[in-house]
Amino acid sequence: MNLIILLAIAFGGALITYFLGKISQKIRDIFAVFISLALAVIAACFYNVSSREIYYTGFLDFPFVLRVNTFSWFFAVTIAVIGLFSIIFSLNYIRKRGNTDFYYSMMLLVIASMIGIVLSGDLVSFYIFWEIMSWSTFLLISYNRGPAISAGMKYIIMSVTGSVVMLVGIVSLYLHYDTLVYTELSGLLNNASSGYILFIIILFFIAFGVKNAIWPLHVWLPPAHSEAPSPFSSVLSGILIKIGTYGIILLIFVIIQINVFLNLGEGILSVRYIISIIGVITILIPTFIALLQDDAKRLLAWSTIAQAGYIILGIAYGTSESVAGGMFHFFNHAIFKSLLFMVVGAVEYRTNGVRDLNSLGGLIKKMPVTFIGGLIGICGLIGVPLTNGFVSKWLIYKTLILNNSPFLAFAALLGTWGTILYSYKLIHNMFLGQLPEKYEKIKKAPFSMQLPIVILSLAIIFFGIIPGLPLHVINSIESGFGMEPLTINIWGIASDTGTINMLNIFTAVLVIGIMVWLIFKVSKKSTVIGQYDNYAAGTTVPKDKYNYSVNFYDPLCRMISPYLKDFIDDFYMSLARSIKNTGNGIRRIYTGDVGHYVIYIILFLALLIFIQINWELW
Amino acid sequence: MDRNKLGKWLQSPGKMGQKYSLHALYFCTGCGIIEIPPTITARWDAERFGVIPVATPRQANLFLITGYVSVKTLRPIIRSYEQMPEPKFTVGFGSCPINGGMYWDSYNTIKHLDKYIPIDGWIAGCMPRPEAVFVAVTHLWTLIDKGMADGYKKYREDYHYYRENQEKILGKLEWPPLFSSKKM
Amino acid sequence: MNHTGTSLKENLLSYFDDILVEISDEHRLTISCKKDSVITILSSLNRNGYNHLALISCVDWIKDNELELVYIISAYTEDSEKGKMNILVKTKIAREKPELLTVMSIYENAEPYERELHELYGINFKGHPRLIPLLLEREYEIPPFRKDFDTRKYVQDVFDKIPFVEDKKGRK
Amino acid sequence: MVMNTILEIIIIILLAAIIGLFFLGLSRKIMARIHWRYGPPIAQPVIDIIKLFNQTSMSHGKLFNFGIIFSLSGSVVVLLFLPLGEMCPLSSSGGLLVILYCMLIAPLGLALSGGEAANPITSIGISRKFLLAFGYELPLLLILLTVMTHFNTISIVDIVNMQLQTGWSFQHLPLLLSGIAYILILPAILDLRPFELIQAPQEISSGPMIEYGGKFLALATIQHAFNVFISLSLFTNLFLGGAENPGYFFLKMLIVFIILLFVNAVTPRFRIEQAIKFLWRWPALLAFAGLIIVSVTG
Amino acid sequence: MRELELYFGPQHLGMVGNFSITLNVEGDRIVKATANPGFLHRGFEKLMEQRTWIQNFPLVCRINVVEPDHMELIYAMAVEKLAGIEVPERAQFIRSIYLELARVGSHLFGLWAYANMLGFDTVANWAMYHRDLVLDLFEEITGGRVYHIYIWPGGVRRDFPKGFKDKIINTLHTIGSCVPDYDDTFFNNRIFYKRSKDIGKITHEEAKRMGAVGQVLRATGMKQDIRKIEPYAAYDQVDWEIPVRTGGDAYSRIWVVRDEMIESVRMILKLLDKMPEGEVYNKIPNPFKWNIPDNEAYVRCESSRGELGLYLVSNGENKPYRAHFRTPSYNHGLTILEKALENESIADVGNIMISLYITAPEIDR
Repeated sequence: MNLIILLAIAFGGALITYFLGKISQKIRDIFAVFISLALAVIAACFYNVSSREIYYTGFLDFPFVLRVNTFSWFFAVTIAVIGLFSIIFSLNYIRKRGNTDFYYSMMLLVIASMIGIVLSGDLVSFYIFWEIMSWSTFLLISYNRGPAISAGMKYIIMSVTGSVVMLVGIVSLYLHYDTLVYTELSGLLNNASSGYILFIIILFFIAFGVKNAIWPLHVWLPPAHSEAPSPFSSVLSGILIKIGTYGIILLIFVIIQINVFLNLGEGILSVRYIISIIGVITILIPTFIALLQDDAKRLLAWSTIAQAGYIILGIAYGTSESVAGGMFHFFNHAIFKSLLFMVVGAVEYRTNGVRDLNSLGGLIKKMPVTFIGGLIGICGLIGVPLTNGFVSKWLIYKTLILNNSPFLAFAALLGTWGTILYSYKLIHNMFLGQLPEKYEKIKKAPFSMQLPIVILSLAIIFFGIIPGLPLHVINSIESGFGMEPLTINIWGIASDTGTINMLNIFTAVLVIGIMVWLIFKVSKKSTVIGQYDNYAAGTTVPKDKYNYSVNFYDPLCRMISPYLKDFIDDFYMSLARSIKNTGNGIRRIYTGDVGHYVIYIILFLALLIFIQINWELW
Repeated sequence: MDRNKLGKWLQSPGKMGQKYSLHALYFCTGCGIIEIPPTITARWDAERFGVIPVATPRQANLFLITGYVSVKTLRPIIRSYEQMPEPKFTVGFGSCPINGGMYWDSYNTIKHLDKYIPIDGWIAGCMPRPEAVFVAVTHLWTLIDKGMADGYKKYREDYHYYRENQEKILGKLEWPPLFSSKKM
Repeated sequence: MNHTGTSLKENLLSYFDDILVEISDEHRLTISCKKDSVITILSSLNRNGYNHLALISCVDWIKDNELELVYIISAYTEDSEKGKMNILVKTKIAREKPELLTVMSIYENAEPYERELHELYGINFKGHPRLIPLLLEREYEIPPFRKDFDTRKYVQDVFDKIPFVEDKKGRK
Repeated sequence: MVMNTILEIIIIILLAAIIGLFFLGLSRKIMARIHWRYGPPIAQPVIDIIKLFNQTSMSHGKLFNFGIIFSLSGSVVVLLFLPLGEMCPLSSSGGLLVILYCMLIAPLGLALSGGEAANPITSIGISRKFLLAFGYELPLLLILLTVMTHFNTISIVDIVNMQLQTGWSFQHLPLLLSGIAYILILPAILDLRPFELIQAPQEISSGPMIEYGGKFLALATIQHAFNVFISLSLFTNLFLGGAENPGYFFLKMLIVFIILLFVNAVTPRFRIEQAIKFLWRWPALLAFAGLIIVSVTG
Repeated sequence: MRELELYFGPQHLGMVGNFSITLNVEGDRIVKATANPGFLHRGFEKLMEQRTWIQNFPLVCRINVVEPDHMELIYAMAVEKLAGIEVPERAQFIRSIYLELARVGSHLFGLWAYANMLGFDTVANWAMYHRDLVLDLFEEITGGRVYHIYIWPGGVRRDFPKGFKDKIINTLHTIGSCVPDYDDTFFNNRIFYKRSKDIGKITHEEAKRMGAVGQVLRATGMKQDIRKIEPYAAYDQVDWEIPVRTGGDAYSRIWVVRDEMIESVRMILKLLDKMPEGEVYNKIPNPFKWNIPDNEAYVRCESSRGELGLYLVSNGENKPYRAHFRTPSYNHGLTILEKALENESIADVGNIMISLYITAPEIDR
């Protein structure tokens, strides 16, 4: 199988979908699912294949290189699978909206461009796919119109700023080394001065940081995630922002090489520490802000930023365990965050667009499968043992502690406890508590929504009990980067500094759970009662009014909210305003009168002559 | 007091448990509540008999109806009683729930509490002393032992009649019947 | 007879002409007035420093077919003479469809008293924000505190008629 | 080998249940004596549990049942990670970090179960529970990190073994600070005054327990007993040298518990925000100082 | 946005008395509180119209179960006023001593309730124990622990038994010697301060506007006490002080209660010293044929909660024509409570309610 064929299917499928939609909706739906399924299958076939294909385009002598190895395979498969599930999820979700052809083709285009990014072998093709992805994402974010357009604008402005900065970096690299192919670059950069490497890192880091929503470049993310259609939110949060992660890994491990990276700077001021600290800040602040959110998707959006912080922390810290943890967390986060967005989307679908956490409640009785999905999702998010999030976080913490960085570990752990607070709030306010009367007749989510939810929740448990499978892949990626591999087995990690064995824990939980359940079962049977037979100090339970969800963590929020104003966002907005004002000022120069322009030109020539006479610059 | 006899515990743990762990629902239905704090605090200390007040009906198995019951109080009493898990025991405290007592001609107190919920025992007097609570508790032990504290069974059997009486006083009750009565 | 009481009496009589003021007891001043002038009298008392409404009571004079409302006013003061004064402002209204203006604008704490009288005597206080039941659960045909409401007969009719569950079972 | 492990597991669970329930009974007795009362028999919690199992109960749904089972089994699993002398059946499965995470399961289970009960007071109780947990986790994380950094291991068995060689953790200055901080937050973990605001019967009528009756309450009581054992045993293992012999181990736990009871007797309960402020001030400050000293001295 | 309606009472462990407050809550702040009384309504005043003057004594003391003695006193005073009966000097002293003992007992009950509300079991147990000691004294003179029916028109039912004076002094010394313990563990406790400071705050102006009396008023800085303004019994015979605080919050109210309790103990000791010898009882007419002339009376006294008044009307028959009690809890519980609860935390509902010293039966009657 050829890589170019894969890309051709991806891009061609996107295009054909649009035109198929003009013929029949049904055929288009089936075709979209088929294309994404094909992508997932084909991508999976590249396992353990390592190839590199060079196509000459004849354009400015830049080679167009596609390559696949375990690293890009890992990302490509994740992208294709999550893309498949969100396409399936879209089937019902998007049906009643307008402009569905456009939606599907854009969705496939985003997936195709992401696959293109991870398969590209040089920075030019990387940049081209990157721009396709940015713009198609922009179109999808603003799909819902209304507030979505401003969210999309925010996204695209930041994204374009990022890619321009990246372009500067790419041009600079090309000027220095005359090549943009990864494999050639990596050897050359070894000998560069550390100042130049730092310059490159900063340039690229801004671009990838915008995409990965690293604090303080995160401001586009909350509105974009909450305003985008839910299936796309799960793509956005699950994989799209992880393209930024891909870029960072590419930068640190492929282009620059890990040993060069680790030796940049000394002690607490080394680049690795600074990026780790930025990662920790990215964990902490968004976690607390997520606590204050009342919109389910916005809460998840802030949570996405916080989880991205773990990934950055793991990758930037640079030990083989932490990098494994970071990459594993990327994988896990793709699963549980897209699951959670799908859960919210299913609720949103059934309640006609309600995602305000203060007005839902009690839906567990009506949508049990969705609830279980949500429950497993938040367990993964928190990192409860036996879910996949646990192992990745454990790896990061362990290496932080044993390498004497307890404060980083502390901040990361504290973020987890914040995660418990907001994720319980999410699940409680949507599914638990009293069911409002107006939702008495609600139906459970349709099959096309339940299927991805069920599969993804099973995946969370599966990879939680058998973390060895993805860790094995990650191990081979790491050895490809020239790092020391971990000692892993199928059930966990066995090293002399600390072992983890999920099988033991799983067996213990299972056996003890069954024992307790038996005790529960043997003792007197309990009668099942409804939600109105409830303690209300002796009075009857008032309908609709007996539910605690507004300001769930009021005492804490009162304490912390004064410190958590989103000042970064305010900063950007004031920056935007001042740029607009400057623009207005500049526009005043262009009066439209030819006479004025003549004066400008004469003044400019006079200035040039004046400079020439005085300093003789040219 | 046969609390320390292991043999009895092995023979009928349920009964013994109910005897020595009477959790009283804390509900100030009337002026009798004034003698409950002395009963549970330092002077008399009901906890040595395993009697402690609890906050919600779900955790309680003893309902001390302390004093007269006005029409407005009857509703929460019925609600709380029905929410208690079985086996549950009720004790009327003071003369007023027995036959109206001092308020026999008041238009707003119900006179005979046992018309509305079953009562397992009475403590007469106005006000009964805290010692009387202990006498009642020890007497209740005997009743439990002999299987005569069966108010909750009666309530289950004759729920239809009780509900009818309750609705005569309180009008239509908001909650659905606790047991589906077969004898309707 | 104390000085404060007599001076207050003179003061009131000079302002209002259709009222009857008598000093019944030491420190007890009784003012009888028409139902329309209650508000003005009370507000003038309030201005004079008698700012504590102790009680609003009602007596059912069934023989005269009248309800008598009694507002008992005293003063928050550390002046001992004034503090001793208790002023009873009385007014009579008809028993059928009794109506009166609320005095909540003058004394804020009149709210529960008026609610209670509305419930127990059936007096309608105009301008009261929430004349909802305060104490009672059941509806009574005659407001229960009126003299023609016979509680003993009511008890016989309602509570005594409810059968014991054992009796009922026996009969069936 | 396997038989040995199974035997160990059974012994640990039984021992923890007995000690935990004994502590619950003892606390009632000692509190009674401080109140100038005679107090219930020490076995009163057991009597209560026997009664509760013989009562009917009301359930609000499947999650209501599942939550309580989940919670209790979570507590029991934590027990298997804690070394009790030589016995530590799951010592090889992750160490202190796993204990930290497994301790999450119990409150999460209760929270899920309570959430299904559709009672706002339960939700308020859960909200308080999580907030208080957030309050004490901050110092607790610092304390555990101090210990782990000091001994440079994440395995609790190693920590206990090293203490056998170098003496109790309490003897080293940074760990002394953390130990004091741990004692300050222990009442919050054990739901004792001044932090007894999760159930707070006079405020929110026993909070998350509000809809529990019969076997639910019995399982919740047993879970609480395990929780008492776990928290005390963790403290003893980390700071008081663990268990060189079961008798000493029990004695150490008892002494700590009685100190806590005395504090319990002479303080009213905090409001939740005051509790968080307190926990984030003194214990966190002490623990922070400890962590700084440890990380500076290496 | 979903509203939340919570119920504090009637069946609630923090509720002292059968009373209910409906709370509209947002987060853990109370937006609006509505008092819902009436669970204890027995129609006392209606029942009194059907019983003779003397038969009413057992009835009136049941209006307020925490402190029945002031109810007896106010009814006796009203009857004395209507019928023109004099009370002997010694009886006045005995009444004062008896009422002050009742006040100590009632304040100890309040302390129990407040300590219990804050979860302070130890102090609660001690306070209840000490109240029992006071009740023992009552039991010795009257034969009843809670309801005594000791005060009678024309005096008191019987004189103090022999050696009773020493017993009173003994008991008071026992209680008084524990005051430092109470101070150390409770009143000077930092957490008590934190829990009650600035909670349920009422300014002086608001208190006046909404008819506050008793501790609630005195905690806002006003020295108002019926015992001083319009002395009854023997309160003008001895010197005593009115304890006042200026905070207007729960903290000040509880401290006023504490100071008042200590002042009462001092007052009892002074009264015991000054007590004259003599009759304790003036004869009244045959109770079965006792018609009181056509008249009306409004009398008031200072109960342990504040101003207690009785408006009593007679139409010349052997029964009262109309009786209406002005009870201190009425305005505290129905007007001030709703105001004081606004914008407070749900953790402080019981705290505020008990610090306002509300007893439900007084409201409902």
